[in-house]
Amino acid sequence: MAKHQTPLLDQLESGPWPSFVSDIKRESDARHTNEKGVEYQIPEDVCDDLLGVLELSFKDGTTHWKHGGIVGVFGYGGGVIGRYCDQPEMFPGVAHFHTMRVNQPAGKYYTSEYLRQLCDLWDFRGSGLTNMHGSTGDIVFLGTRTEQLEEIFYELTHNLDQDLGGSGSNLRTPACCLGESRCEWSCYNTQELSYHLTQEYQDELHRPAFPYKFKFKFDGCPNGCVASIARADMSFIGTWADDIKIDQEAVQAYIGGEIAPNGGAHADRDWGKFDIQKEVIDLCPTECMWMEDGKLKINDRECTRCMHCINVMPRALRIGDDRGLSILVGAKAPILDGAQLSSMLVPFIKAEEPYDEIKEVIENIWDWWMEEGKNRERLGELIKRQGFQKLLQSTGIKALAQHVQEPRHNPYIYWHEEEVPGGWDRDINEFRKHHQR
Amino acid sequence: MAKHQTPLLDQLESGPWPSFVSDIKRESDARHTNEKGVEYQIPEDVCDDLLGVLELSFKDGTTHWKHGGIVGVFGYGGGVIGRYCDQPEMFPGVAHFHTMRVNQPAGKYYTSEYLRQLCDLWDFRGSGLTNMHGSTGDIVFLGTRTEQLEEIFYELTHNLDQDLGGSGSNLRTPACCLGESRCEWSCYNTQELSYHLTQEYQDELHRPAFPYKFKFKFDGCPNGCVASIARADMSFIGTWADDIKIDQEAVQAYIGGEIAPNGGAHADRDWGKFDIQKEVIDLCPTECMWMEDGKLKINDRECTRCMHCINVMPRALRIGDDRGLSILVGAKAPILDGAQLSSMLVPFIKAEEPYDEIKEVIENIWDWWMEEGKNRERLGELIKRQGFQKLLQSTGIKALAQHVQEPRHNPYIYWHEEEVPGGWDRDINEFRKHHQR
Amino acid sequence: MAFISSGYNPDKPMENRITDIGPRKYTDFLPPVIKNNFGKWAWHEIIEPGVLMHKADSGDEVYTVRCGAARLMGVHTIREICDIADKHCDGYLRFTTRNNVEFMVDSKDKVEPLKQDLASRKFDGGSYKFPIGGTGAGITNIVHTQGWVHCHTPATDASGPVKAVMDELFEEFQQMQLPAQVRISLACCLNMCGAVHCSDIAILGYHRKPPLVDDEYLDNLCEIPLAVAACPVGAVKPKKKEIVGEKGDTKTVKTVEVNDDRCMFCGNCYTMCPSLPLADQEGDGVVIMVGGKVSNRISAPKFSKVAVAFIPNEPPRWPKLCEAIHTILNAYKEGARKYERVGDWAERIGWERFFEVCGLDFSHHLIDDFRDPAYYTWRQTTNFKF
Amino acid sequence: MAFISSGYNPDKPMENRITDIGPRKYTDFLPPVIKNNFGKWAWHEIIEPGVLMHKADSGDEVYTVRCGAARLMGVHTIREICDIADKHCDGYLRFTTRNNVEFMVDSKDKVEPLKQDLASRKFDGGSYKFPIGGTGAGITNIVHTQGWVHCHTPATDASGPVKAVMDELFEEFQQMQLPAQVRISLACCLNMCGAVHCSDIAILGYHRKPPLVDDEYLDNLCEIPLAVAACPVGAVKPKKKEIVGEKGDTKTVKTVEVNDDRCMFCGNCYTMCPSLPLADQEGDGVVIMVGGKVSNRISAPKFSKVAVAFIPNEPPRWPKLCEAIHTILNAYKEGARKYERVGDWAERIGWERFFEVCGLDFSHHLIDDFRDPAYYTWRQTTNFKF
Ligand code: SRM
Ligand code: SRM
Ligand code: SRM
Ligand code: SRM
Ligand code: SF4
Ligand code: SF4
Ligand code: SF4
Ligand code: SF4
Ligand code: SF4
Ligand code: SF4
Ligand code: SF4
Ligand code: SF4
Repeated sequence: MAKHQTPLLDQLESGPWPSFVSDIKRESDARHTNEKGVEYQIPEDVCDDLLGVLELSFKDGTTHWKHGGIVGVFGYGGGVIGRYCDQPEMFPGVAHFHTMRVNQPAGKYYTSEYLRQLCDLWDFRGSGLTNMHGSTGDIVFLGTRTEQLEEIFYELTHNLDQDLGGSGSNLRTPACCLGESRCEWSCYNTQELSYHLTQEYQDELHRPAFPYKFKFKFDGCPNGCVASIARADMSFIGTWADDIKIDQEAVQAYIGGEIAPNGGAHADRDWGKFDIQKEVIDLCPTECMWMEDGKLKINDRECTRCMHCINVMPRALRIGDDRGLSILVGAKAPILDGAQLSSMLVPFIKAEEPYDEIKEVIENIWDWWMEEGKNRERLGELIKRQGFQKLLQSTGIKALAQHVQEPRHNPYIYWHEEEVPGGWDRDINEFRKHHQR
Repeated sequence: MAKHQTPLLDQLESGPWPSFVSDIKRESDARHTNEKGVEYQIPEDVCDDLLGVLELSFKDGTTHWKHGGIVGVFGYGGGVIGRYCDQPEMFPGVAHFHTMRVNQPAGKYYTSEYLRQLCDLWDFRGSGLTNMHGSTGDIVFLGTRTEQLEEIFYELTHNLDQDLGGSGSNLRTPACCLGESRCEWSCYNTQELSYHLTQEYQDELHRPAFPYKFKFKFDGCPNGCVASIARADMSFIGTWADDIKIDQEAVQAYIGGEIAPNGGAHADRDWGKFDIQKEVIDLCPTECMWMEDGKLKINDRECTRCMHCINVMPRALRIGDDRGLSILVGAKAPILDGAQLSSMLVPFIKAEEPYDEIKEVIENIWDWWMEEGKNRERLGELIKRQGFQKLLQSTGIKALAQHVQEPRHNPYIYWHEEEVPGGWDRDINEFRKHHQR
Repeated sequence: MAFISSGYNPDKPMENRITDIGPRKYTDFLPPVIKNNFGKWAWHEIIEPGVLMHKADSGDEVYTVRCGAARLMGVHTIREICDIADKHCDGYLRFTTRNNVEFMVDSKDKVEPLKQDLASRKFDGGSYKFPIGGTGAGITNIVHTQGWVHCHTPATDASGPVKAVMDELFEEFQQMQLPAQVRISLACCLNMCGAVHCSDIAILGYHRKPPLVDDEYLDNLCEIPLAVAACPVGAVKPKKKEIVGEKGDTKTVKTVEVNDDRCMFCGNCYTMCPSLPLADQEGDGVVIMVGGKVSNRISAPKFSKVAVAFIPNEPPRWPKLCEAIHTILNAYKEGARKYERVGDWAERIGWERFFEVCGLDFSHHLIDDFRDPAYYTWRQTTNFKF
Repeated sequence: MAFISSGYNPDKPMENRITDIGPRKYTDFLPPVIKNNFGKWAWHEIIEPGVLMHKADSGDEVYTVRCGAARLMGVHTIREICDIADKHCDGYLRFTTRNNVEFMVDSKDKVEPLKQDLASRKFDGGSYKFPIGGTGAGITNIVHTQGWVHCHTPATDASGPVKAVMDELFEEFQQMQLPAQVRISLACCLNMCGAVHCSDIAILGYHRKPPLVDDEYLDNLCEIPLAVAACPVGAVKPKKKEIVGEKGDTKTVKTVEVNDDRCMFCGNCYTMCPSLPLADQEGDGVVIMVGGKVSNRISAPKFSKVAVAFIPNEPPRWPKLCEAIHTILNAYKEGARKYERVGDWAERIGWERFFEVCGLDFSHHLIDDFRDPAYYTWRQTTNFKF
């Protein structure tokens, strides 16, 4: 019989969507059965107590977790989130219930072999429960006790060749869309850049020396499948500088209805016959497409590479060949001064190993932020506080019209003394010779 | 020969556009000639010295006017802007050079008889120079001496039945578009409302009791010919609540090319044959128009009354019959915190004498602003500082989706204690029973 | 010149005093055809540039001839306007909200004589007194402010640049060849009395040197706390200073200190305190802003955006200013669609393209850095044009 | 349970220590067909809901079957995933950025057996373990956060409401009938670990009672200056108080005072100081935000807007929340055009109409009052719908 009655949670076992309650119960049962005879290093009833404390929250509508103390592994300032239950007597199995963030492989491909290794380790030394994956991207080991942290870290690094991810005021675990591995639209190798920079900046990832957290995310194209523009202090988003490639035959096949539009994404509803004018040309935000003599034409100079036409006709239109990425900066959640999306900093840059140019931008930004950022001030907030101009100065990037959606509408322009003929040194008495009081 | 050499200004006499330099010179000449034998009450060479001081500014690139002292007429806190020259010895004629603001008639219609009276008075007691009109709307008498202020006021009120306009921290001279007097689109009598409120609030106009200036402007329709939405603390803009009236025959006449579109406003260039689809239907921002069986149809429920179709086809489309106005509030120039356009407060209100409902809105706003506004804080700034909700509270207006262009994107919602079950009074010890430290 | 009393008695200011009577009632001034058809107009037509015809439900017509004017006008010019009104219009006339003069007649045959009369009148210097135009899809009169003619805070003149620009664009005033109406305004300082913040093209006087501090006199002429509070960026701080006075004496004065590096030259401190002048021949000049509008037609009203950060003052004819405006206008004329206002055009093609087709430089000055809303003007999308 | 050492020696932590090795390299984990065609994909097709086919330039094909998952999963479920991968996919699999599981096979004939295997697996409680779907113009997995399962600051649970909502919308997960993709996210507090600020539909945990102050312990547990600085609206102030301790003794403590009327319940003070708890059964609940997006397709990425100011927590199945979301989704499904995201639809019809067609109340809570940018969300035009 279950350790705790969970009538409320039990109601979440029905319904088609995978039930996390069933999953936790499965884990609980498995621990009690213990077929493999694992010598559990944390209480066998950890899952039962988790269900118990959660049921209590369902009943009283509040959380029963306290702030985490400072727990972690030696020499690292991140990778572990401490967590303690506020009713440890009722739920001793989860009295300590720290999470560990394990740095996921770029693009989140796995072999079953490797995943099983993770499972064995976590079954043995933790709750057996995970998040696959955390919002930042990590594999999240959900719940273990303080004394297991170093042990797990040791086994991870020695046996699995695997490091922890980030937490605290440091570089957070970078994440990317699957990019070139399985997407025809990827303008650079998102996985490689993510991996490369993760390795390059291991020190920044593990040892908090920043004013606050800092996130990298890598989207292969403007579709934004890893949502970098909303969730990363630096968003690397693929784009191209030359023309969209058109296969006119395939265009005709779309028009003729031989190929379903948008890769068949709307297949379950009758939207009527595909209408290239209505569905592509009229929706192009820059109005740079038209049909001429039965051919689709694009004025690529006016195209902003929004992806719409390509998304609708993947077999007819392909991204250009002169590929690279845009760097946008400053996205963050609303705390404190309101949410931000990332803002354009580098409209186009090549993404080629060893990525020196990209690293230069990163490091210039970090230098500035570490110098000027206040405690718990995200990059986006610093940019707002000191102005976009300071960001440009610190990165040595020239102001471009591409930096703005529109020029300023207030005329409160700062001029520097050097920019103004004669400088600012003036003499009031000289002035008063021509302008009496 | 001219009193001062003005080689720079003289260059502004050529060219087709009416030359203000020529105009001042004309005035200067006339004063010296003095055909009518006027006993000028301020120096005869006032215009010469104005040209002189202006030439000096053209030479040295700076103004030669000082801050005005507090000059005015007894009992009024506005209507006069004091002004003194910072080189009075060089230009004694303009040593004092105060302006007087004369409240223009609504819609700026005049009889020559009345204008001549103004001219005679100003020729006699002032510089003879005016601005027809100031940016707020007044007739601006440009330049007289302190001792003439009361005399001019006396003559204005006694002989011309005419009062001064506003300046300082009070209601400023209201202004309106010509409205029903000569425009088919006016949704209310802008002149009447402007006149009525000017009379109603004479005290507020003349005796500064406000935190700062306050402006009313009245546009008869959303075309905004007096720019009220950009220039008035309260903008009254005509609109209607029922359907646009369509004359299908006239629609056909436009389509057939018998009537020039937009009242002929584009006549001097060949824009090709009028295309109702391209020029009207496709440009309708709500896409609520279409042709059906050769008839123009409008889904008026979706129409936002932007005026475009009516502007293009004034003979085919006319504004609805259920007319009134919207009240928007808070427009101002950028000093201090950035410019504002007026924001929607009352989407629709009838404009019928005695306008009691409108006055209620006005007075509620003033009460709030006078209570809460800081010194030199415009209404728009107060709304920003205390929030739109406070504006709604103070005017007793219910929040509507029409008040916003979009709902808030930050979730920082203020709740009042009354709105939250159980209120805010809680006991930490009670809490700690369920949540240990 | 002997003082002539109006009847006002300074010793008894309240005697016979008339106050709070407001303006004259507008109905006193309406021409008969207007009065008769008030609120009953059916439609209108611009029969040629500068000439409007309004048709009433009654069938009546009123023909309006609109003329440009330097709104700075002497009483002799106003009397001349009255003469014209008497001669052609039964003594009625009006001014528009953009300072044009409108002469109205009640039948078509009266239009031609009126027009000829107007067109024939010129100032001695050669300029038209009453150029006809300013209607429809063209340029109309420039709304402007006082400048060096009357104000203490300008960073440029008003009437001068307006005359220069209107000469430059005069053709567009007399014809209707633009995609839509283009409204130009000028304000000689940031106070923006011309409300240039919502104009298709705006000319704005701008200082670029922080205020001088007239230490010796400041405390006498200003309320220090007000001067301090006036600064939107907190650049003004109270300060005690030891100074050498005009007469060579050393003394300690209460004054203020300006943090030059923070100042963005708004002049608000000077508005509150005459001992903080900003004006400077080299520092002052104009900013060009573009793309604002006021009407709700198709798109919502919008602010003008800074397109040229600075052009020096070049009296008497401000050639660089005129050229820049004409270039922008030509690019608009060529690139915009029928009915498309300047701002809508710039947004459609993208501001990066706007700068290109206008041949204007983009510089860091044009990137917003004023308070939180600045963020919303930066580019939070990968969608851009090369 | 006996402690078993990994080999780690707490007395010599640096002995044999391995650090800074980073994650495993992604190339170790790529299935052969992916590795062979890396960077050389030509096009793709969704052959049915949940099944993608990517075609390489080489002619190779990879078929991907996507399954929903509660991302909170135990090792036994993960091992089951591994079993499936071993059985059908040569031991390879991946997770998507929205926590779905993807099984890939290199030829079409392998798809059907894989699908059947997946669809056949259910938890004892009856729910699917691996429901197929989440592609194209439908609903996919909800990105979410910890909630009552692990965090100290939530105002709602995460896994619970997610399960309830996904059950409610399950059909839309398995079919592609919507105008465009609809991305739902949940964050259990304003920290927004789910980054819900740019989702088509966002569920956000929200407190509505100001923090309690645990006066007696605060100074021991918190850095008072940090707690004070944490408040974005300055509602927290340091304070000395005389209190009666738990044991009945009177003493003076250093603590803080919260100005309840200023507080907007963001919880940032609690993040910095455990002695300022906000959680409350009646006060806490969820906000629904709508219309955000991340892609740059057609329109720029945009923030979600608050559409429902508050819905109380109703565990275990949050019925009002589910109903509200379903209603919004249905209105969207009915009213939007093909390819039109939720936010673009709401903007096209106007937010006033959005509230009407969704049958949602508009209240003052939805009007922005947070700092200067609030102004830009009010309506500065006369253009509105009745
Ligand atoms: C585990 C995770 C949620 C999840 O269930 O997936 C998470 C959990 C926490 N986040 Fe987060 N954040 C997680 C991704 C995010 C994201 C999303 C992202 O990275 O893409 C965001 C929004 C993006 C951003 O960074 O702005 C996010 C924005 C925050 C914030 C607000 C930061 C801000 O600048 O606005 C806080 C507050 C703080 O730092 O004190 C926060 C704080 C926290 C803390 C540490 C609570 C705290 O105040 O100490 C949470 C610990 C919960 C726990 O007990 O496990 N978390 N947090 C995510 C990390 C897992 C991983 O490593 O993969
Ligand atoms: C005369 C006039 C300009 C003109 O040439 O037409 C004018 C002239 C002055 N304005 Fe203005 N304003 C004039 C219309 C405006 C307008 C336009 C309008 O009313 O439609 C505005 C912008 C709209 C607005 O109110 O925001 C305007 C915004 C200002 C401001 C900024 C106020 C603000 O809240 O941002 C100031 C500064 C101040 O009040 O100290 C100002 C201040 C001034 C002062 C009094 C200078 C000062 O700081 O003391 C100027 C006196 C000039 C002089 O010596 O004659 N004036 N002022 C306009 C009044 C004539 C009339 O009564 O018809
Ligand atoms: C006379 C005047 C009103 C007054 O009370 O004095 C007036 C009169 C008319 N306006 Fe206006 N507008 C007048 C200032 C304005 C202003 C205010 C301003 O410029 O400061 C605006 C807003 C400007 C803006 O949006 O920035 C204005 C925006 C319009 C519009 C909207 C045009 C647009 O494309 O956005 C129309 C509709 C149209 O032109 O089709 C319009 C239409 C009209 C009509 C056709 C109305 C009618 O049926 O009689 C009038 C003749 C138009 C013409 O001249 O081509 N009127 N009109 C003003 C003449 C000013 C001048 O001397 O040039
Ligand atoms: C697998 C995944 C990437 C990954 O590295 O894991 C992915 C894969 C694909 N995305 Fe995505 N997207 C994935 C998350 C996203 C996200 C991120 C998110 O939702 O958090 C976005 C941005 C969402 C937003 O805008 O709010 C995203 C916005 C798109 C779009 C733009 C759609 C739009 O209408 O705005 C496309 C283009 C399309 O669908 O035509 C796209 C297209 C695609 C294509 C067709 C790319 C390709 O050629 O293979 C892939 C299959 C689409 C499908 O499932 O229908 N993908 N895609 C992610 C699957 C998540 C899931 O399990 O459901
Ligand atoms: S972001 Fe672009 S490249 Fe990356 S998976 Fe999505 S569509 Fe493909
Ligand atoms: S990518 Fe977008 S902007 Fe470019 S042509 Fe296609 S639809 Fe138009
Ligand atoms: S605002 Fe409207 S009513 Fe007034 S003059 Fe202009 S078009 Fe006519
Ligand atoms: S007034 Fe504007 S919104 Fe209404 S039908 Fe005409 S064009 Fe469309
Ligand atoms: S804009 Fe400035 S300088 Fe010009 S009149 Fe107004 S206050 Fe004076
Ligand atoms: S000019 Fe403006 S910014 Fe500069 S010190 Fe004066 S008030 Fe401050
Ligand atoms: S959103 Fe808030 S409550 Fe939820 S996991 Fe993140 S910090 Fe914790
Ligand atoms: S919850 Fe937020 S607003 Fe309220 S006191 Fe704490 S920090 Fe301040």
